[in-house]
Amino acid sequence: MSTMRGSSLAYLIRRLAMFALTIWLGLTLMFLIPRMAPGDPIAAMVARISSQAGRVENSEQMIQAWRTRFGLDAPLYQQYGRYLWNSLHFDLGYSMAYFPMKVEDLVRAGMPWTLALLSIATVLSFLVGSTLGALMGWPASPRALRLVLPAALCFTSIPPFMLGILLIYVFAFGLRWFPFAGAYAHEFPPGRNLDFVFSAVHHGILPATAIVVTTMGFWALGMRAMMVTTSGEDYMILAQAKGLRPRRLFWMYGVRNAILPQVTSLALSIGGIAGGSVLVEYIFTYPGMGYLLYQGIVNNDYALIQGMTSILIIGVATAVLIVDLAYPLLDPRIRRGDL
Amino acid sequence: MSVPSWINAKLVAGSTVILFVVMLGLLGPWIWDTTQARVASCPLNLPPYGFSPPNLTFQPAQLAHPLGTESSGRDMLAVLITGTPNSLLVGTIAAGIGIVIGTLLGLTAGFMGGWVGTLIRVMSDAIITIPSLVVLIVISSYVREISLTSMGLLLALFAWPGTTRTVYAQTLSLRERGYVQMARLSGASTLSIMVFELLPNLMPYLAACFTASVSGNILAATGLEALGLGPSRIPTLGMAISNAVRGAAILRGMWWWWGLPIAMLILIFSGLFLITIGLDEVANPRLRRSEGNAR
Amino acid sequence: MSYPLLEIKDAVKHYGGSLWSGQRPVAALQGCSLSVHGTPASITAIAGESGSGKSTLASAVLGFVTLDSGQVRFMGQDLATMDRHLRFNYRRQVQAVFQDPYAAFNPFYRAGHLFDLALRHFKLAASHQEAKDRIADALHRVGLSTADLKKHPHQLSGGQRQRMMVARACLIEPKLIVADEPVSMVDASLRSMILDIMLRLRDESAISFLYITHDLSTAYQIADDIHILFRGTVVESGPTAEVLGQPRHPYTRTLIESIPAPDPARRWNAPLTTDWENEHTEPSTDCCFRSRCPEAAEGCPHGIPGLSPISEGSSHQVACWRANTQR
Amino acid sequence: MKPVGIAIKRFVFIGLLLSVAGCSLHAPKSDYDRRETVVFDLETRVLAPNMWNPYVPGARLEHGFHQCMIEPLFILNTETGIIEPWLGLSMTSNETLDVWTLALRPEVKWNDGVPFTADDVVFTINLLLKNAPSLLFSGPMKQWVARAEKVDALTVLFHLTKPNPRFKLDYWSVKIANSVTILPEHIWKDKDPLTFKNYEPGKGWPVFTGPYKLDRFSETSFSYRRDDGWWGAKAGWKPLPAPKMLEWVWQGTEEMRTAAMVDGSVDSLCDITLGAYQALEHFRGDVMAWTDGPPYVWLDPCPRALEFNCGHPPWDDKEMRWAMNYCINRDVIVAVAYEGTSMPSKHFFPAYPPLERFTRILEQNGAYDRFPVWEYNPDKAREILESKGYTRNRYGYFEKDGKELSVTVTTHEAAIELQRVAQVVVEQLQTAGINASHRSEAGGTWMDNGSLGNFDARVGWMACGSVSEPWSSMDTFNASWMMPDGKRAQYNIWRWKNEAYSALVSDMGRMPLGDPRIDDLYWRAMEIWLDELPGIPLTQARKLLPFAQDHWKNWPSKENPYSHPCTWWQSTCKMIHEIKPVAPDPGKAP
Repeated sequence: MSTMRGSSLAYLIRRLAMFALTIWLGLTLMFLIPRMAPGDPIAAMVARISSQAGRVENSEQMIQAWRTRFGLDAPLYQQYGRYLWNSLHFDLGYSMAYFPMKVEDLVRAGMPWTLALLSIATVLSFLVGSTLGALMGWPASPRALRLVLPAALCFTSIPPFMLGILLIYVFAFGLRWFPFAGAYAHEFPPGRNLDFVFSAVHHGILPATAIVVTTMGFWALGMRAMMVTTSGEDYMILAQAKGLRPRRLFWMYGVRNAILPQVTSLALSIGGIAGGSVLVEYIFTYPGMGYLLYQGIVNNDYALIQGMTSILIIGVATAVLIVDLAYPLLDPRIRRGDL
Repeated sequence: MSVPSWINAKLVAGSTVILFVVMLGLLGPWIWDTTQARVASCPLNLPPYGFSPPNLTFQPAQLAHPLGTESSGRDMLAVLITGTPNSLLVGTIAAGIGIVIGTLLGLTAGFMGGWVGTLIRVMSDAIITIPSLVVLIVISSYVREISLTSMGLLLALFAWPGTTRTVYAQTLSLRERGYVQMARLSGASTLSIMVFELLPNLMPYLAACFTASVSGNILAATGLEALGLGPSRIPTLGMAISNAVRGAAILRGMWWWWGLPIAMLILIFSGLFLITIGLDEVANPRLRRSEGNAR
Repeated sequence: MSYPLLEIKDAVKHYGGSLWSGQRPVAALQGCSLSVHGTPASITAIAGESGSGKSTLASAVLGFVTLDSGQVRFMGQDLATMDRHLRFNYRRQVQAVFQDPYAAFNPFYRAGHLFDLALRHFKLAASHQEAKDRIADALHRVGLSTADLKKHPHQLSGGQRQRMMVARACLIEPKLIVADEPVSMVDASLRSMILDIMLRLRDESAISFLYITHDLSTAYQIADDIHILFRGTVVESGPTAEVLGQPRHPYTRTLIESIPAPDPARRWNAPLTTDWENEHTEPSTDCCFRSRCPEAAEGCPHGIPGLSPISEGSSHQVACWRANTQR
Repeated sequence: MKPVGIAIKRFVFIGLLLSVAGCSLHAPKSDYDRRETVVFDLETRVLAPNMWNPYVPGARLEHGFHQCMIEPLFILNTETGIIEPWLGLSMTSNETLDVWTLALRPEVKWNDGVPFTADDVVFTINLLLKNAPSLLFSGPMKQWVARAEKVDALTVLFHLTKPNPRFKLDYWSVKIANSVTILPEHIWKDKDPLTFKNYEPGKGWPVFTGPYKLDRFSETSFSYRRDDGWWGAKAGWKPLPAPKMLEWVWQGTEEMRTAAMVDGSVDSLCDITLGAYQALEHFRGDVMAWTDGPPYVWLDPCPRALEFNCGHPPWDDKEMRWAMNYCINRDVIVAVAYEGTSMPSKHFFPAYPPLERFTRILEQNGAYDRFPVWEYNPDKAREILESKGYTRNRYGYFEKDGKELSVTVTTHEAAIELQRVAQVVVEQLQTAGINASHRSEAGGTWMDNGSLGNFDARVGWMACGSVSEPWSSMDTFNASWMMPDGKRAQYNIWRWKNEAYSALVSDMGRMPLGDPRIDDLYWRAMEIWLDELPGIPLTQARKLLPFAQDHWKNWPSKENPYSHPCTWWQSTCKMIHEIKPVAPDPGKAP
């Protein structure tokens, strides 16, 4: 009997090892990639300082002083070691471009907004898109529905930032239903009160709509394809023959089986949360992480890029791990001895 | 069954649309002066022929520029004629490479398992966790001039891991099917099972992935262009749209500047979507209703 | 020395449980041994209720699962130690007919794909015409026409599909066919036809069968030998007529009694009622079927009883502590 | 079934939210009156909003910080060239230009009531010297100031390391954007200036002398409330500024910013395009810009140029640079890239009134007859290229020894204006047979590539520096800044080396401002520069800065040039005092 327990435990151990390996690889890549860029964060910082403060004769000396301060004069392997160690401790250090701000503080300011906006929008988009896709792929859907739904998908081909502008133009500028931009009315600073919550929701609706409407098509397409495959399966024919109610057939047999690959994709889409929202955040002047990451990149702010990406990497890897561990529960056809 | 089964109205319609876009690229230079898609080749801010926006100070429309011009002096018709196929090209390169690599790796990982599978999965998971924007910006700073191909290749770097993962999951579930066992019993090799037994059944899903990926990559390219990091001299729809956004086109009432490129994006998307649906019906015989009654 | 066609020795296989659902690992095979004779060709039935490990046994023979311990030997050669070439040859010699004729067809292809696959990989035909002829012949044997090859799987009936599967196996002309419940999903009218084909193949083409079934009556009809499988071990084995005619093991008797007889006067014995899940996974220190043995006595020792002949030199073997003391 | 159930609930929830949101369209009541508030446009988001230390590298100043809280010692008016006193009364040098005497305005107080004295100035200078070069301005202070000495409570002596005629102009007069900030010693004396955030609302920090106090902020908007106890009003120097509140708000893209002004939620915008301004005029008639009619624009002190790395062949050859110059049609650049709202430039100086005299010197000496910088003449370009051995290949590009004449023009990814210029330039070079291409680089990369000499050509703001006198810009071409490729250059990133020019410019730099000998040196240096043409001047840098007039009036304009109109400069502190509320409509209830 012990061998049986063992195989399950061995699976878990192997999966955890993969998890660690993934994080290590991701962190390593994010250590190397910004350093491959031709810019130098300290020089960029000094250049910015001197552009603000007039000519500096001793810039080389200034750069050196900052290099030492950020530990960039240490050999690369030492920097790498320190980086891995600090990442695992969530010690993200000081931002280079916004010194003496700590990366942690910068991220903490942007994270809640991005998480709230994008996670809600992503989940909504997933649900709406998957439902649309399921209806489209379902042979028994009403004909009218099957004609109308693809039209809804056309929004998918519009860039989200463009749609964002159109939404603002129509609903904020024209109809004045929603505020132009920002995350909350600044009469109501963040706090535990209804006014703030209301104003945050009010501000979030347009950007969320832009994201949902432009991304739901991807979920719909995937879902439709899986639904098409599923509806041809024999168990569906059997279920049909058993005389199950169409509604039950749709949800329990069709959707339930078709949605599995979608769940994987949903976990993966977390990775896009910061990077994918730069432009939407920009259009809606939303104080999220996307803009922060973008600024980190254009300023070559290693600390900021690494700090933000290590959070993302660990977050995505964890989501993927959870999906992988839960997958056999959702789909008993997958035997997990075969990692 | 008087009509061959592959002739499917949706497939034909979709292919016609895509063919039209491809032909635009091939024949465009003969039917219209496409050098007018360059900066400063035309008068600025002309409305489309037959329209006279009442509000702002636009010059009267000219027949020489039937779809109008934008504020850097590009003729919109020329932009669409060259930009639409270009955008399709970028999207197709990125999506095509991404799907092919992703499918190969996903099938391999799912069917072979072992350390090869683990390696593939760790690699794809790691790439997925990395924010692509960082890498794209870093790499684009190395490329001397970003061409359509290099843009497509750049985007393909991030197009494969998602496919790998979903194909992997699908393979795990499909490989326990009876027909896979039958194929094994028939002496088929692992490779041939992957290619001839599993792959065809993944086709509807892959086709959908491809459609989504083409438009997704066109949009990703648009995003890079909006950040100012795309090719600047070769017209694409994304460039037109990001120029429109930068030029306050909506507020200025220049609907032709942003609306026409978006219409073309929708056209590309619809064409691909129709092809996907059509392919499903051709490739997956159980969906053909006329025959389904035999059951 | 001559080897039996197929020999299974002390096969053990566990399926892992799940950490999340709290299931405990399941033992599918625990020390199962049996053999199938090839000269002359024979039909060896493996009978048992669902979950008794029959299908795992079939998968192990077909090489779809690897055993935790024990061996599967084909003509004396251990399946686990075969190299590529031998394995390919083994494939050629050992074919299968599955229970579910729906799943065996790739929905993407027309029905003929299965035949093409086998012909192509085993290089069974030198020319296109020969291939056609061989397929036609194989189909003819099961009463199908070549027109059915052009159909899509979903356009065929269950019986047609299963006959195709049999035809496919014939086409390859293996030494052994593992028939995993081949008639359980087939109409009664077709059942005898398929069984008849099996008998013909045994007699005319010298193909042996490992016939896996839960249905003792069909086993009685066609099998030369039978092995009764319970919880992953063989509890009784021997020539079919003998085992089913004079069952020695209480479990065999239960199985036989549970067959509904077409005699309204005869009462159907109470069906097996036990807490299946629990019993199945409990580590066995008792006699392994004590909980379900109608004749269990206090005197039954602990541990798994070994398989032993009912009398000196008999091929009828039984695993029961009381087998020798009673009757 | 479960996820679907949730989905339905979500739908219902969102539907409710939408309907609730739809019903309550009216902006919530705020605790201040929009009519008493001036809202300015903020060009970028502030990622570190609680950083109120003006000297750390991550410091941002233009979100109201240095406009309404920090006050400068002096302000240069770019229109008149006059340096107006603010916290300082006067700053004068000795004959040898190496000792400067600063006299402070006596009545100045920090907004916590503590007097502003020479001690604060000396403390600030010492702080910068001690922490050089890590703090902003500490590099230049270390370079120039040997010692700051308090003479009395209101007088400070600066002992310089070497003579500097521009000490007051460059560092204390808001020449471009900002100036050195004086810190309150009583708050900063025990703090580590590198990590001190200077923000603690409970203690009333940040403490500065300006007429506004920090009210509240987020990453995207900053509010300041008028400090009615401001020293200037108490002392009778200036009345309190009219706006009770000032705000700087980030609005996003040009489209959104413009829409916000149409909407009436912002009073002033940073640079927008002509098209957006026309839309603005269409939607509301009461906007104004620097000039009443076209081109509407105010000129920024950094003219745009096509800059070559003069160390890279073939651009090390002045004739090649001249050939490029003949390929460029500046009128088309102005017409297309600026939609007519800028003007071509023949040199690297901004077209400000104080500099006009120097431009005239060039014209009077016939410089442009000998050096026809404005001439668009592809034939001449062709002649030069052919004389250099170039021939046209089958693609129509010039080629020599099998090598195509190509050039990549790089731009900063955030500078849309320069990208549009670069696009036109590239087309013009292409037309002339040069295989030019354009690429935007991430900001940090572009700056770095510039200082390391890792570029062939770029469109940049060459030689930015001169506002009221010509030397600052000219010195950026001084060979003394010269660094080889791969070594970081502070100035002269174009790697242009001309000893005669450098000697003349160095001489100029040692003379007091306004010295008559400068004119001659200037002309001789410019003669060399024009002959060599190390960079190709393209256009003036224009800024179209609209102001709304429904709440506030008396914005600066060409007719009313009391200040420059750029609201992100420190000089805005003057604008704040000048703008007046539009008289409330008597028909409306307050």
